[in-house]
Amino acid sequence: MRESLIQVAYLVASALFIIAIKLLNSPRTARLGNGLGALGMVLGAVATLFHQAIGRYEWIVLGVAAGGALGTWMALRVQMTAMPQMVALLNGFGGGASALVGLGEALQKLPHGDPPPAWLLTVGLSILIGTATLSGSLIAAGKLHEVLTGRPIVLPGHHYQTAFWLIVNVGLMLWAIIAPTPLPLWLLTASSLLLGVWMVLPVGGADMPVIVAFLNSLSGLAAAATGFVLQNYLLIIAGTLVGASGFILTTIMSKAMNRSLWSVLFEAVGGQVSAASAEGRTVRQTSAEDLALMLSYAQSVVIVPGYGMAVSQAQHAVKKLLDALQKKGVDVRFAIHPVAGRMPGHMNVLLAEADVPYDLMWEMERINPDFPQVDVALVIGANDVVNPAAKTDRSSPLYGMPILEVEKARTVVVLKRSMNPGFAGVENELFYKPNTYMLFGDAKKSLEAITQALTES
Amino acid sequence: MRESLIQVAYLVASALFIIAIKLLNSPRTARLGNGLGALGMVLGAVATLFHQAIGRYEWIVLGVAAGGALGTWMALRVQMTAMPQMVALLNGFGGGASALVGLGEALQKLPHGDPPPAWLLTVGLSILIGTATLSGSLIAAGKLHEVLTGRPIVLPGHHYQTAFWLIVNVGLMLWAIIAPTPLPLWLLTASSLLLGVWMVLPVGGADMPVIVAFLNSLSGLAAAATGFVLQNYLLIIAGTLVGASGFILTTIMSKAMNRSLWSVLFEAVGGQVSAASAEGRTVRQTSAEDLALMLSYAQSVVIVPGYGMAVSQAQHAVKKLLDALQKKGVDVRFAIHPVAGRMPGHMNVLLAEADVPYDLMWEMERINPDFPQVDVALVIGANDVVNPAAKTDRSSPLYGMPILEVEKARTVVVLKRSMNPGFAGVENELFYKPNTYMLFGDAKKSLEAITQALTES
Amino acid sequence: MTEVLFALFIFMLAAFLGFELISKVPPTLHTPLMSGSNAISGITLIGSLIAAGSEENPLAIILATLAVALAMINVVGGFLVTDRMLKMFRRK
Amino acid sequence: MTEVLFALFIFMLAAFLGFELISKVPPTLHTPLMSGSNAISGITLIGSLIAAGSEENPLAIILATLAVALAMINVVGGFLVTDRMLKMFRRK
Ligand SMILES: NC(=O)c1ccc[n+]([C@@H]2O[C@H](COP(=O)([O-])OP(=O)(O)OC[C@H]3O[C@@H](n4cnc5c(N)ncnc54)[C@H](OP(=O)(O)O)[C@@H]3O)[C@@H](O)[C@H]2O)c1
Ligand SMILES: NC(=O)c1ccc[n+]([C@@H]2O[C@H](COP(=O)([O-])OP(=O)(O)OC[C@H]3O[C@@H](n4cnc5c(N)ncnc54)[C@H](OP(=O)(O)O)[C@@H]3O)[C@@H](O)[C@H]2O)c1
Repeated sequence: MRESLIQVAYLVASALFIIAIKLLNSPRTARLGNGLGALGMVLGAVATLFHQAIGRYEWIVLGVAAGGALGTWMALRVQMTAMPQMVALLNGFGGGASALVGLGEALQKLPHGDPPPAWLLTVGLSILIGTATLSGSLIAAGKLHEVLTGRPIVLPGHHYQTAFWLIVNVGLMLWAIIAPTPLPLWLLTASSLLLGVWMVLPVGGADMPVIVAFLNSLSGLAAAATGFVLQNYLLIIAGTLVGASGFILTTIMSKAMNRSLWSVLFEAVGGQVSAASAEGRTVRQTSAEDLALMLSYAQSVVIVPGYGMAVSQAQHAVKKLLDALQKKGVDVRFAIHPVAGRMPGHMNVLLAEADVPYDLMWEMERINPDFPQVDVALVIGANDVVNPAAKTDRSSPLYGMPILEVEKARTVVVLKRSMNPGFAGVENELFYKPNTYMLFGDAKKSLEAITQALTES
Repeated sequence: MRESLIQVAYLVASALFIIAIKLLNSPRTARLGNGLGALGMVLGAVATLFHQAIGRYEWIVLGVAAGGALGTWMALRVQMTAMPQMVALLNGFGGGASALVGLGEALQKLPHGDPPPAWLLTVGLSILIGTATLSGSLIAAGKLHEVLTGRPIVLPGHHYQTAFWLIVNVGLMLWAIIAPTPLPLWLLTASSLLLGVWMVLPVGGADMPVIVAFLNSLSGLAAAATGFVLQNYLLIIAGTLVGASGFILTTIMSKAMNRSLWSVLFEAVGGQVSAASAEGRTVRQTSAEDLALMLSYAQSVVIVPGYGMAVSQAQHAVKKLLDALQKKGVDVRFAIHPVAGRMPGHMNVLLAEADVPYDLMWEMERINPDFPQVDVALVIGANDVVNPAAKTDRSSPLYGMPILEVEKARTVVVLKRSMNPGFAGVENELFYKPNTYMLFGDAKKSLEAITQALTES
Repeated sequence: MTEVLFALFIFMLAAFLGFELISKVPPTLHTPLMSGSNAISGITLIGSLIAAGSEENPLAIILATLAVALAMINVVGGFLVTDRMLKMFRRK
Repeated sequence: MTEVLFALFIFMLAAFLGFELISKVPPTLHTPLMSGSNAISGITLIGSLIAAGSEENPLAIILATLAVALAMINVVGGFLVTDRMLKMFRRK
């Protein structure tokens, strides 16, 4: 009876997770969705506490208190700009927990009789995926937080080493299935840790978001694998949903960056900060005051934010400029490229943080046809996502990536600090076009100057 | 091992069914989808033949041969216009089979020990839903095929009787759960038959399609319930998918007709052929020759087919008219109302049969804004779906139903046999509008006359 | 009891999936959807096959054979008629 | 073996359902989707709870408690941070 009630709770929790993800498809219902997801989690956890196998609670309380406190602290103090590394870290912890549960269950069951091979396979997968997710995520978070260098770290014969560790892992799994003892499982844990590290090290900073989404998918799959180990359908359902979600995000991002997951993993790109070749060509510069004047006479302004807005934390300054312009009757919209910034939806979150209404944020396909009617396209710390080479230059690594066609606007103004390239490391012809003006300096400072000039005028 | 392989086959079959339904979302892939569904069915059935419980094959061969032959014969000779009753019949047979399997399994298991109540509940549901689907579908098919009258058949105290049979059924299920013997199950079978009949008898002809979709949903749920009885996940998955499908279609249709499922089931409407009140008001008539002239000078013609096109089997004549008009350079489109005809998508199937390309068939929301630019709206045997009372007359039973706004076209021509109303039984003001012309007569004959006049001119 | 519960997980997932899938089917295809999904509901065939091949008692055999026949009509008729319809859909 | 097979049915359904659901999420919400779905993957918490409450051997207890802590960080951190983000989304 008790077991049945727990299963009913798990059934309801599964439904809550599904509804949660369903509600995430609109900004209006997303918060409710997240809340229902949390409710499902609480329901699942509380029901589990009544499981008859549970004999004592002291260690549970310890783990819950420690993890809960740490999680709360992290969630409340993380900066919105540090979201990518936060998500990476959380993915890693989830994966690690799944691996530990899989390993622990196996260590406990092995002494009592011969488990079936199919079950041992799921144990192996749970350990392999979970542990590799943990170590890979730590590396990814380190790179994103710039504790590690953002450049690809490629050791001699790197891909052979990665392949080697993969083969070792498969071998260890086979060993564990044929001769079920703890030893191969421990070894598998260790070598999976290495595999995760090896996998992520050679990935450059610009590709990191794809990796984070990929690790997101893996953390889900690790939970699903653990669900197979425990024969727990709630784990399988929740884990698989997350696995699908991460996989789709990975695909979307790879497409938007015009790369394949394979090339992200194995063909190191990005981070090679090849100092810009000024080559004696000149760009037109403008000043905050001139720009303010230009903006105040514009009818239609489109703001294109990029990674630089995140770096200089300029989102609130952007919002102030928006208010000032709207007060002057200027029509202002935001053009959001799917891979602007460092993770999907990065710009949306930052702008939302600064209270920019989401119906002002236009997706690329929707706004691109409008650029010829736009008076000023204001590019704030974006670079690769507005690089026309993606459309014209077959030799560019960006070639084929869909971009925001700002060059079609009557005037383009770019706010950045220097002529340095963006994360793909390529020159941007946009800056040299006759209708383009550059305003050098930190984006936040420039924006504040513009807004001040606007309100004073 | 054998059992495992069968389960693997079931797993693949489930996936095939899912993919089949996924592919049904576009006309380009739908046929492949249907084929994959059939493949899934063959896979599931063949795998089942290896089940170790099966001791002899003679009865299987007999049933398969008889059913297969009859099914093939029905499928090959049914007219496209008779599709609604065909689907109704098939639903009924599916439901009946599910009920028989559930009943048989229970009769076999009851002598051996006490089955758990939850299982007995699923047996009861399988019998109840399956049998009611069978008898209800037979009545629906009879009404649609005009073997029975299309008018609502309402016995004295009808709804009380329906409620009575429902209560009897619930009581019998409880009895079967408390005292698991064959008797209550047999009684349940009999009284569920009655329930199905009672449920469908009072539904009028116009509401029949909603009932067919509802029975479609029930036949799926019956299969799912039988899946619970047999602990067969393939049955549960396939049955539930069909249950969801039927339910959504029911909802869409009820909405398009501006009714609720409740009112369809319990508030008899339709079929009351209230002879039209000519009231001395006159309509403008036109002739096939005049109409041919009008059409040949038109730039944009929209054809609005309705139930009358199905009745007179005029789809091929429509296609000939289409060809003739296109040859003269007239732009011709079709406007398809979601509940035109007698089942959802009815018009699309008929027109497709006559080789009208599906990209000429426009949905209501898409074509309504275009009517003011249309020269001639040619209404062929449609009535309720173009009745402006739905928008203006609060007292009309159609009020609130979205309609095709043909009255906005420059000229409207209506092809029907008389001033009789459509299935909702209400007058249509459209016929009296100054820009409306009537061409009385059987749709097929009228169309042939028009086409002839067109090609001769 | 827990068997029924496990089956409920399947039911719940299939129900959500069904809603997502079907709500994407355009009205043009609603009739084929109805007859095609109806054919799929004939899956109850596999239950009837086992019964017809394993029952002992004559009445049970007759019921089971009838079930096989009914399910086969549903399956064969459903898929064939759907194919007949879909064959007719073509682009310009 | 058949247990794993039954679980595969669940896996397959959840995978199809996941694809259908996620492909409807607009790009605006991709970051919250990532952190929110990530929180859901912390469901492995319930496995770790049982382990932490039932293991005997000290090493196993330490591993299990660590698993509880890691999973809790994932769950609490994930849902809270997602809520923080979504709270900020508003219409004009
Ligand atoms: N969002 C995703 O999901 C995702 C995923 C994978 C890859 N990526 C990659 O990331 C890139 C995103 O493109 P993006 O256009 O947003 O960024 P970007 O191409 O990386 O360019 C960012 C620009 O911001 C400027 N910048 C940096 N700090 C600044 C500051 N404090 N003030 C003003 N400007 C500053 C930099 O120039 P200065 O140094 O001269 O200031 C730089 O050129 C693409 O290559 C994309 O493929 C994104
Ligand atoms: N499609 C669905 O799924 C569905 C579902 C539920 C209910 N319904 C109901 O069915 C109705 C459908 O509307 P509808 O406009 O298609 O049809 P309708 O309103 O039923 O009208 C059909 C018209 O066709 C004419 N007609 C009949 N036989 C004819 C022939 N041989 N030649 C020429 N004309 C002929 C009839 O007039 P004469 O007798 O004067 O010829 C009649 O007025 C709606 O009330 C709808 O709510 C449909």
